[in-house]
Amino acid sequence: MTITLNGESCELDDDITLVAFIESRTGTTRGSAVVVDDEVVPRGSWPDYRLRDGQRVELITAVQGG
Amino acid sequence: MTITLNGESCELDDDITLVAFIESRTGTTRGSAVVVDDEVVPRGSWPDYRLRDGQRVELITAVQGG
Amino acid sequence: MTITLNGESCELDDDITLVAFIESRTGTTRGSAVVVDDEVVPRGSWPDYRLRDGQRVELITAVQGG
Amino acid sequence: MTITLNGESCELDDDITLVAFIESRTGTTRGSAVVVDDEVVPRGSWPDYRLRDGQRVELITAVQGG
Amino acid sequence: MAGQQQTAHDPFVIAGEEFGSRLIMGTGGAPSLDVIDAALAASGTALCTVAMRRLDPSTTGSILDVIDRRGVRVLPNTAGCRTAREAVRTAEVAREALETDWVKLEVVADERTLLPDPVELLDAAQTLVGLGFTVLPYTNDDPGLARRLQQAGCAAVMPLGSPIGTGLGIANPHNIELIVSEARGPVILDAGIGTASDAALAMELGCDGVLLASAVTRAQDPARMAAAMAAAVTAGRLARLAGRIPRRSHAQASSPIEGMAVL
Amino acid sequence: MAGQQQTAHDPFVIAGEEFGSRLIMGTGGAPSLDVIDAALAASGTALCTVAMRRLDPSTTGSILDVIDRRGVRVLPNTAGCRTAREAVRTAEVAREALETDWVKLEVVADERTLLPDPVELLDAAQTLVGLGFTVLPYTNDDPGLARRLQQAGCAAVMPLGSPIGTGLGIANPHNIELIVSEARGPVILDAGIGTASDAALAMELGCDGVLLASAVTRAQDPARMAAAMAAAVTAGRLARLAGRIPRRSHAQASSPIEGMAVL
Amino acid sequence: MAGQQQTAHDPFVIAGEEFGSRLIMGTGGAPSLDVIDAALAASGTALCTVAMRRLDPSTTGSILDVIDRRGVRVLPNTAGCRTAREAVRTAEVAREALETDWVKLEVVADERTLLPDPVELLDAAQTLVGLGFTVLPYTNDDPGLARRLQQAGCAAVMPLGSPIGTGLGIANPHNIELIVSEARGPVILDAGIGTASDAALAMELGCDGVLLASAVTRAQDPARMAAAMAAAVTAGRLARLAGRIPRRSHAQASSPIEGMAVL
Amino acid sequence: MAGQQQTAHDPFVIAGEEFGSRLIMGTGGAPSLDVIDAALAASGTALCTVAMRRLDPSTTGSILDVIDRRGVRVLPNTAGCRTAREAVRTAEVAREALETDWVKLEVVADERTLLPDPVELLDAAQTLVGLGFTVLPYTNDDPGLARRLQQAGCAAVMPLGSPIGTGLGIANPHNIELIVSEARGPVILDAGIGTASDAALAMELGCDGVLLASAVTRAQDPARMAAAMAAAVTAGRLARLAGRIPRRSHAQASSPIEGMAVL
Repeated sequence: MTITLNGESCELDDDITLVAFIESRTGTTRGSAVVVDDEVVPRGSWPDYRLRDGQRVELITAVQGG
Repeated sequence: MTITLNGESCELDDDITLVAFIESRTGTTRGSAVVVDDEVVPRGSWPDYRLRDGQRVELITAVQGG
Repeated sequence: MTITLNGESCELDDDITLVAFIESRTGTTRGSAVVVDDEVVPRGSWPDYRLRDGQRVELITAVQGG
Repeated sequence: MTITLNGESCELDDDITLVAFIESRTGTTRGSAVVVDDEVVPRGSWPDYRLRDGQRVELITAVQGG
Repeated sequence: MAGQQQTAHDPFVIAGEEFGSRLIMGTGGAPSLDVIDAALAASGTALCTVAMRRLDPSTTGSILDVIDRRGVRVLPNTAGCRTAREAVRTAEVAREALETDWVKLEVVADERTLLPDPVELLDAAQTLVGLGFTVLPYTNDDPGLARRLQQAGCAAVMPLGSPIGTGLGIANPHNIELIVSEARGPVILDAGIGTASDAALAMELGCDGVLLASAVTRAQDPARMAAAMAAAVTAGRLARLAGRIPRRSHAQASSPIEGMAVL
Repeated sequence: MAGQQQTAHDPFVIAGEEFGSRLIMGTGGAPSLDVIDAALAASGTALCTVAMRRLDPSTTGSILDVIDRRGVRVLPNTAGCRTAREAVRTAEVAREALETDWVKLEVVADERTLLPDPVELLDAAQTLVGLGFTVLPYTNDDPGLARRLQQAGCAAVMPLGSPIGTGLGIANPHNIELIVSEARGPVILDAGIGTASDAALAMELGCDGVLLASAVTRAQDPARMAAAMAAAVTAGRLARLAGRIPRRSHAQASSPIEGMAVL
Repeated sequence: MAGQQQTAHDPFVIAGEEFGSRLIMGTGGAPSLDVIDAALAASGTALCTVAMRRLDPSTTGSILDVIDRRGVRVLPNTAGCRTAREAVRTAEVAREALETDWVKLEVVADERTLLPDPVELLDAAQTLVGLGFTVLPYTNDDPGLARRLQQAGCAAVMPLGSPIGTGLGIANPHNIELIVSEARGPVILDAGIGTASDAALAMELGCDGVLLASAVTRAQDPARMAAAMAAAVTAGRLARLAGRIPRRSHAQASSPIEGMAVL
Repeated sequence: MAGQQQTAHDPFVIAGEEFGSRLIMGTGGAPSLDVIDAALAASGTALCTVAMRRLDPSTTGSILDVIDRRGVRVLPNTAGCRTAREAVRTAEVAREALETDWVKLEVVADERTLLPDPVELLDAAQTLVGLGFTVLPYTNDDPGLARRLQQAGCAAVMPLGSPIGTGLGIANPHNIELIVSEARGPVILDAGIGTASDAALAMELGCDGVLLASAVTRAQDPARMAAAMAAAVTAGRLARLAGRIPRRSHAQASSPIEGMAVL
């Protein structure tokens, strides 16, 4: 399926969970969070939350900063 | 009749206009204005505006200031 | 004999050495020095130097300062 | 004759007075003075003072400053 | 004075009105009307502020007589107000009393610092602009709030140098420069001026005018200090226009290095 | 200007000579004689300095023509001298050249800072006073050295605000106040002035006059800056005489606290 | 160090949490993770900030690895946000990412000054407090806005000394003192620190802590500057507690006046 | 403390002698010997000053007992001397009393300012160097006099920040920087320190050490202030070595500009 990740088109396996998705991108869930179609998804629901085709996903992580 | 002027009771002739009232207190209408029962009375209506018994009047004037 | 010590008259035993004099006043020679008749007396000569009647002695010591 | 003027060799008519010399160089005596062989020559003696061959002359004038 | 001529073509305009002096005078703090009269004359001001208070039957004479005689425009203030509501009502009263829709807007947070309350101030400014007033807000030296006040339609911004009546001068010149650098309209340094050099500095930082009261009215010789402030505002404005020399960390001779005589 | 009148009875006297302006102008650093001419006119100065240098045959016109036309008194300096001996000889040369025994005494320690050498300066001052000169020494801001120079018979002391040509203003106002507080004669702030507010501050600190050059001659518009400095010196002097308000750490209202209407 | 012991009984508490250091470190601006690692170690900090950004696939390693290894608590910020809405969303994201409801709230008005927008900042603070966040707002040095932020329920206020990254130090110490004098909770000096003496001054003015980034991360030797800042915060805190001598305008001898020998 | 280690290879040397602390303590002004004892301990100093006075039979205990017990080197001063002659005699007396040829040379011009008399000071320095003393002169902040004192063979120069006991800090940092930039030996900031940030600033300006007395001995809690000064000197020295960020007039973000999420 195809989602929009941080503004760019991105191919994903169908039915992937948020936990799997985040770990596949960052190697850990520590320090990252996602906004799907303008909704902040609570960490607690990541294991069950499955991305769907066409969703807009912002994958955000902690970086060095002020 | 009796009004409350700047927080204190005050005797007035019946039917006195605002113009007459203000001039009787300040000698001029220059630099003064009145608030009657929480309403700012426009200068234009002072000649016809007649105070009534029991009204609360704030008589305010310009003073030296910052 | 009589000397002038720090501006005031002072009775001393005849023939007293500077070492004895200083120790009698301060309990130690550490931190003190003397000027006799406007001459700074070197520490090395204190054991042999004997005060004489009528001399002007400044007895100076280190104090909290600066 | 030849003098040294401000560090450089300079030909002059024999017997020239300081007044004539200064005016020939500056057009006026206002604002200028001379040091001849390390002596400051008083303004009063300029009319009679005649430069001699071989003298070292500093011709100094007022300029914009400080 | 030479300066006078040099500024002849440098008009000071607020809300389309031109004023003959960049010094705006507050009239509070003077021991008598005669003192303020002499001070206004010496200051050469063309605009000065008054406060609105309940009529005090015990007073004789009015500041307005002095102001009118001097031909100076009057600018009512909302001094003492703590909320937007109070300030708006006070401006409405002043409009009827003085037949002007100009107002120096003050909304202070507390008596101790007399510093503006940013929230109430902006609220009042927005309301008064909507009611058709020409609003000159007394504000802090925050460039962000100054921008908001201009966006709200204020005719000028009047940042403080330091708290009212302290005479501490301009505590944060960098902020005043920032406000000036992005201003859409006049910037008038208001509050904190203690002496002439403070007023000159305000103009050098790029302010279009200076508003002060205590520095003159509470000086030992108010009329003379008023003359000092007039000269200082002229001096600072001329210096701003003349383009000062840059600051250098090392010395630079003002007499020629070359041509030293051998003495 | 109002200020002008207010200072009418406040004469500025050095060594028994009265001057109509408290602003002394240096003439160095200007791009042309026309520029300095316009600046002197705008400054209203009554005394200005020149340096003594070897005749440069390539130059046309003389600063003296400008100074004489403006009716300004000339004050030769010893700029560039590094020793007492050089400075004394230079003063002697200037006396013959300009028929004045007044001298602005400069003896600097090095080219980089142009700061005075205290030892050579004091030595030169003592010698020149002995030779009958009227000595106005450019000195640092050390009250101890200023006292010594006055004891030596100098007609005034001219402490720096900051190094020559830096435009850093008055680095240590406390020292200037100390020098003023114990001065026997005129104190003239010399060097470091960058803009009008610096000159006003110098006068507010109690200086009797200000001497500056680069701040005007190197400004983008020298004549306008000269007018600014004239106004600033007037402003600062008036403010000094008028008695400024004290600095307060807390605010003080300039509008009445009492009589607020209930709105 | 002696100082260390002396502060043993001087806990630094924010929102009920005690921290072992009054120095809060920003982690931005460092050339590498190794550099920030060494700086955090030398600083002795117990709390440091991170920003929230889109995942950058090209980066290797995470600031969190460094922070976690050092056992330092993490404080996410909302840097880059221009509106209350953006800032609130960013805080919500950070809460999920870092499992903390603490946030350093930044809402800036523009890129040039990075100064807070007072209206958006207060709006965001009110919203976030309502959502259960522990809010530490980066604010300007306006005592009025600081009071409002505390009234809104912020856990601390973090006024700037001067604009972010300028190293201009504390532009207006008087305002910081005012904020401290009426604070209900911790006051943390945030932004503008350039060197150690700035940090010491912040503590002497009564701040409870200092937050800085560029002063360390962009110094020539970040680890050494971090050690300098640690010592400076300790020094300033001890000096505040020790009670400094008053400023005097005249000298006072530290050696006895009496007892001079006649030599 | 981290700082401690970082300075391990940064020895402080005067006249070939190495000292373990850059903080030199004056011992005057303390209410009792116990107080000064605690302050010396907390300061970590390795060198402290004493004055020379006529024996006062009424006193019990000696400052030397404290100094010797602490293993601190003693540095006699010539406080109170007004002439070179007095100061030289006092140094000669101190040499016999304390068996040291080191002397902190003070020759003040008057009691009110306690500022150095430049002429007597230089004269005394030249004489004492000729007599084999190691001379550490307390001087003003004039770079010219500092250069002269070094040329005369002084082992260090000790410029003031502001007058003795005023706590006004460093009135003219530019002069201190100039003295440091051309110094041949150690520069020690002496006099005027009021609080920790002043001491840190002195070190940041490039001074090699700081000498203070009243700031500690007259503080409300002398021992704690001594610890503050120790930390401040460490902080300032580390900051100097670490290379501070430049001052910028505009802001610079410490968080990334790029990568903002769309929220």
